[in-house]
Amino acid sequence: MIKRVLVANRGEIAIRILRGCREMGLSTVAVYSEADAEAPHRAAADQAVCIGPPPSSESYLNITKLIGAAKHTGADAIHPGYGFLAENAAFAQAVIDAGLIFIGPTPAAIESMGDKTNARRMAVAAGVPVVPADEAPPTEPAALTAAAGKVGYPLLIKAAAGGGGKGMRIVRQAVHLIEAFAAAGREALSAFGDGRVFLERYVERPRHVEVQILADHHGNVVHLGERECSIQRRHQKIIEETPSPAVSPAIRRAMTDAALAIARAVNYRNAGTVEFLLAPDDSFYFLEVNTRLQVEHPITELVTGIDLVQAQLRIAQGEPLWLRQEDIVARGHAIECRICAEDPAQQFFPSPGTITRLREPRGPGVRVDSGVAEGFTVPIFYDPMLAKLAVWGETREAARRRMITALRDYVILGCTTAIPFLIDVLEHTAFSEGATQTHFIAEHFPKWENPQRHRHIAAIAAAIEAQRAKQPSAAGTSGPHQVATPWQTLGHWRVGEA
Amino acid sequence: MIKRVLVANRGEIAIRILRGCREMGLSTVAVYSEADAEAPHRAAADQAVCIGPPPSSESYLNITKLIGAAKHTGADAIHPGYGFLAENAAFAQAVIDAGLIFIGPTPAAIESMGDKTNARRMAVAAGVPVVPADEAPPTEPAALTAAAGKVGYPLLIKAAAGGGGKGMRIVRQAVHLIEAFAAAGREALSAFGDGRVFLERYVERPRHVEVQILADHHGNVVHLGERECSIQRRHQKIIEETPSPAVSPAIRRAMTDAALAIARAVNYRNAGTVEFLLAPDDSFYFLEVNTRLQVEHPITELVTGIDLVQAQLRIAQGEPLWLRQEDIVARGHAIECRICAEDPAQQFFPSPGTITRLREPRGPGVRVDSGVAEGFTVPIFYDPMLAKLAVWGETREAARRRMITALRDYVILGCTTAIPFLIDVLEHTAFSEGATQTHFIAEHFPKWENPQRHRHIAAIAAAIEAQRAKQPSAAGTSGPHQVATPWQTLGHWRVGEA
Amino acid sequence: MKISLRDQHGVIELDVRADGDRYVVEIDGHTHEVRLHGEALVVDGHQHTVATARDGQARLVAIGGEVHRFEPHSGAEHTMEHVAAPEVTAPMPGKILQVLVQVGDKVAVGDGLVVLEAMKMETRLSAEAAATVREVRVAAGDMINGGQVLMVLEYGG
Amino acid sequence: MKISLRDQHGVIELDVRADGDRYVVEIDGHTHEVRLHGEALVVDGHQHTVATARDGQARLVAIGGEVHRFEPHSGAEHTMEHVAAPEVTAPMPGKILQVLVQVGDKVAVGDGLVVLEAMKMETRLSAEAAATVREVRVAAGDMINGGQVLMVLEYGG
Repeated sequence: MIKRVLVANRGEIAIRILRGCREMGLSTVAVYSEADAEAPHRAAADQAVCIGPPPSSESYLNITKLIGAAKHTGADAIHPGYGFLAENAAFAQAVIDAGLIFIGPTPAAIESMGDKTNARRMAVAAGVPVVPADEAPPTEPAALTAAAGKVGYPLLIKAAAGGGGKGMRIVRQAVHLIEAFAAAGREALSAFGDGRVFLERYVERPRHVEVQILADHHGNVVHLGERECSIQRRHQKIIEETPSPAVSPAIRRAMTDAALAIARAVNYRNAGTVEFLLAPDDSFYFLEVNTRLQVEHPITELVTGIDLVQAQLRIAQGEPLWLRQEDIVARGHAIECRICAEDPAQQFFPSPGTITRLREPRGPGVRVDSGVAEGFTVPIFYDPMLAKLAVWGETREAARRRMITALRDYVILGCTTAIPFLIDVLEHTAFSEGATQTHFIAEHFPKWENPQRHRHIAAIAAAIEAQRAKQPSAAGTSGPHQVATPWQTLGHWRVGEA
Repeated sequence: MIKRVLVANRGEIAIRILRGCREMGLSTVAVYSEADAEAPHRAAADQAVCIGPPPSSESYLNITKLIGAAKHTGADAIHPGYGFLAENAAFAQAVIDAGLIFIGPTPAAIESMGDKTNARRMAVAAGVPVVPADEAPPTEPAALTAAAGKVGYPLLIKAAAGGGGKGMRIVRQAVHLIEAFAAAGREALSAFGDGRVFLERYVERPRHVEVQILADHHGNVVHLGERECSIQRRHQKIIEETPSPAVSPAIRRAMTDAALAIARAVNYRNAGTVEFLLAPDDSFYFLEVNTRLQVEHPITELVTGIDLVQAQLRIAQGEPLWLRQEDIVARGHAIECRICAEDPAQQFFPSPGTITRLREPRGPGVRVDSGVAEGFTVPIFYDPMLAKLAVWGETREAARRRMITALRDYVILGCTTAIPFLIDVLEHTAFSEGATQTHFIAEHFPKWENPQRHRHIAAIAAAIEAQRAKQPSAAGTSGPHQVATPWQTLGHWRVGEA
Repeated sequence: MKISLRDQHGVIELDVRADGDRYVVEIDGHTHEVRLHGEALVVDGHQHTVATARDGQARLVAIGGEVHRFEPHSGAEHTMEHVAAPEVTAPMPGKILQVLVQVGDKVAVGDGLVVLEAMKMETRLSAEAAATVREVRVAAGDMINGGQVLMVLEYGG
Repeated sequence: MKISLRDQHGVIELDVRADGDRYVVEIDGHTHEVRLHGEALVVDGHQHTVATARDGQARLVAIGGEVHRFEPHSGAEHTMEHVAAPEVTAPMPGKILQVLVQVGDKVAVGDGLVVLEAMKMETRLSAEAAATVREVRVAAGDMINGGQVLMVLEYGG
């Protein structure tokens, strides 16, 4: 039985996993880089170990330091979260070799699914359709150009070792192939320590649909339905929902059968996700298996009522699956928005900074998985995701309206985020009609500017602050209920006077 | 169709209802007394109207002011919340007479169920068991003593017009009857404007179990299962859960049938709750009908996935019930703790004050319905409830552990609350075994003192603050991530020096 | 720096020394290494999430669901054993509903003295021991503050 | 008191007068009655939940999901039409991966200038119009701050 868990991650996912452990009565160990000494995830554990300097390669990706921290604190299990070393077979093996439990699949499954070309071969063997591709394209320009021609344009260049949009490029014309290939390789090397990339035919206007699976150590595998993650920018998901508005019961049956077949083919254990492209003609193609917890796992938790982190822990300690497929029933609809330090008006450039005001939405059916706190300076070394906002509603429309209300209530000042953009996406007719596909943003928001609905009211707020800063004894909050409000936290404000 | 809703209430329930309205796209009106000008509920609406001086009788109970506020703001519907005028038939009638929609049952149903003696008669007629009682006891001492003898001791004195423990007294011996009768009458008069009380045999060691119902304007009635609310102090609920650990499928069937029979007998409309006592021998007795939304409605929402406030709004505008009984399936387990400004070490005396620090728990399955904010001074004029903490878990044990974790994370400074007491209750073997009954606190916590597990760590924290206040440039948070933490918000601290 | 804190359970003596980026704290003869990081108070490597607030001269500390209140303790004050105080004080702000005794009345332990209402709840204050009523400072209908002296008793009457 | 604020859309002139427990604010020729209550800004009876923070001399205002940034506007400054700035500045802190041009190079609109990495993302900065590269102030591998000038162009080259 697991007694003490080290979480080899940071931010919201570290906090979410640590909370799951605490609820199960387990003691907890956080790790942090020197840039994260004041990070909220560090304070969320019973113990915390510094694992090195800010760059991930010297801290969150440092296997020796992580195993050392587990040994030093007496942890008997390690949860990798997502990203960083979550899909690194060598790390999983090192954990096992150190006599600890790795909360995830076997190194063999990680390795076999982590190599995208091998994953494709296994999918084909399992009878699951895949998109045309070249799994090991030559790097010599002329040969590469020829190989790309065989796959067919438009094509996608993807990292062999990674996921999440890093090391990924779309190429629509042969003339851009060489530069894109090199850039993708560089990004892949930097993100995953493995610069290999492969080519794949690009399916036009597809939906990104994935199936969540859970498998135990005794050969039992179940699925928890699908998630649609079509709303993407920079090839990375920004809004996810479940169920998919495009998945009929027949598609769901075929897709979840395919996911289970692949899971069984690799003797999969623990939580995993099988990703598919769903084409407008309802055909679907296997993309890859993510051998870890997904960023967007909360929406599956919201509709199924199954705690995926606690399921991972129970499976990792050898417990046979307590869920039969027929026990798993999705109820209602859930949507997640990723809240990142990025500027949607500037091509989603990262926008790190110090969070000077933070007010998270709340209320029935609203869940915030946050990795930040007021006063926290978002380090520039890591992924720009600050938090995830997930909502549940009885229907897709109820969830959509709840999400809009929650986004309007969400206050983050100090870091630019996509909150106003997300509201516009959710309010777009194409979204409310369920007409989502991976080009949604490029198609409906080729250019986007910050909305100015409340500009005058905002100016009035700023002007009154200016006035109060100059004449602090003036009107406003007064009487016995005078308390610290945002209006009273301000000092000098340089203004022109009448 | 309803377009603008006035919420005739304050605190967490006003905020919760206003949020439900916003999600449905309705415009909202809050009302507030002069004591609540800075209250969070006031800021949660599109418009807000001051309805009078602090005492409820001059503000939240002032029907003329409330109707005037609705007229003035163009509201077309009024939601009464719970407490205040929620079960006042004259108010419901006044709303209707003003041409507005009352979001609740008909005045006739409120009146017929609000009179506890009449409610009992209707229950008997509907074939539902009731406890022995005298519905109209004489007030003359000798006659009262005789009437009480006929009901039998121990007995309960209860307000004819109210609920929620106000105007309620247990009398175990005839010698205490007269004083208790007078006190109950006074409290009833103050709380409900109606001093009538009645006598009822007191069932020993019962559980308090209630059934949630929803009924439309077209004769359709469904139930949403039961809630157990046995953990009480001062005869008021403090912890509620659903399902009840004592309710078997057979009891549930009989009890929900009884609740539906009563609802049909009074042509009930909108949301309501039928309360029962469940005796240790599994027999149950009708207590009363609460013709309104209950404080503890969130736990029913968590297990059924049905938003009761939004259901109330849809029913109020005439929509036929969209739920069949077989569609309503409870999943998992939910628990609610009421967080009040009260001191559990001092017989739960109210403990108003200014909230100087507030940090609410969060995470998967955690819901906080809060009526306060940091800096808010809790008025002495109203109910001491600050917030409700509700959690959902896959099992009762998962929910219990999640609740304990959430309570440990909950920080409220400035008002004493029962949080440490609630943790002790949830950790008690009798609670984890489901051995809950209305004397739980008296029996297991006849005397309770604040736990001192963390006293030394807390002292270290206070001492380091003292040291930092004296030597602000000393060790501690430093470097590029230095931010405002609680540790840095402190000024002078008078200490003895070495 | 030596610091004396007092809570309802007595006096705690601490010695706090800043040492680089950490503190060395002596309490009850034990020495602890303490660091502060964000909301974490790290004591001998174990982290505690702590929140604090002022309450007049006192400090409130929230930790793991508990709330502790410490006042600065000056050496001049001595801890006294709990004895029934002659003043009957209001436990909270509210309104006097009824005064049940008059000056000169003799009361037994548990006898009602005054009925007050706060936050819609009616509460009876009773005598902690047999006593004689010496002063009554309030009347029915009065609004009172928390801690206000309502009456003065002479115990042992 | 007259107050001039500037955001990316231009200058807003306001006149703010405190009047008892309210403010009278004139903006764009319209007069509004404004009150503050807790987190509510009440403008002509309509409530808005507003949160603010400083950002240097500027104020950030969050309202209904929007974030506005206002700087104080002194009369001396004049609003200019947007023209491509000759300085190429870093949109965020990060690291220079590649410098794609040299001093003297002529670039067309959309031509890549520099590739930088921040928060694990690779981003290419491109020329906003045809130009000549006048200065290059960074090299591959440099860590840069947000707003730092990376190179200087001369447009119309």
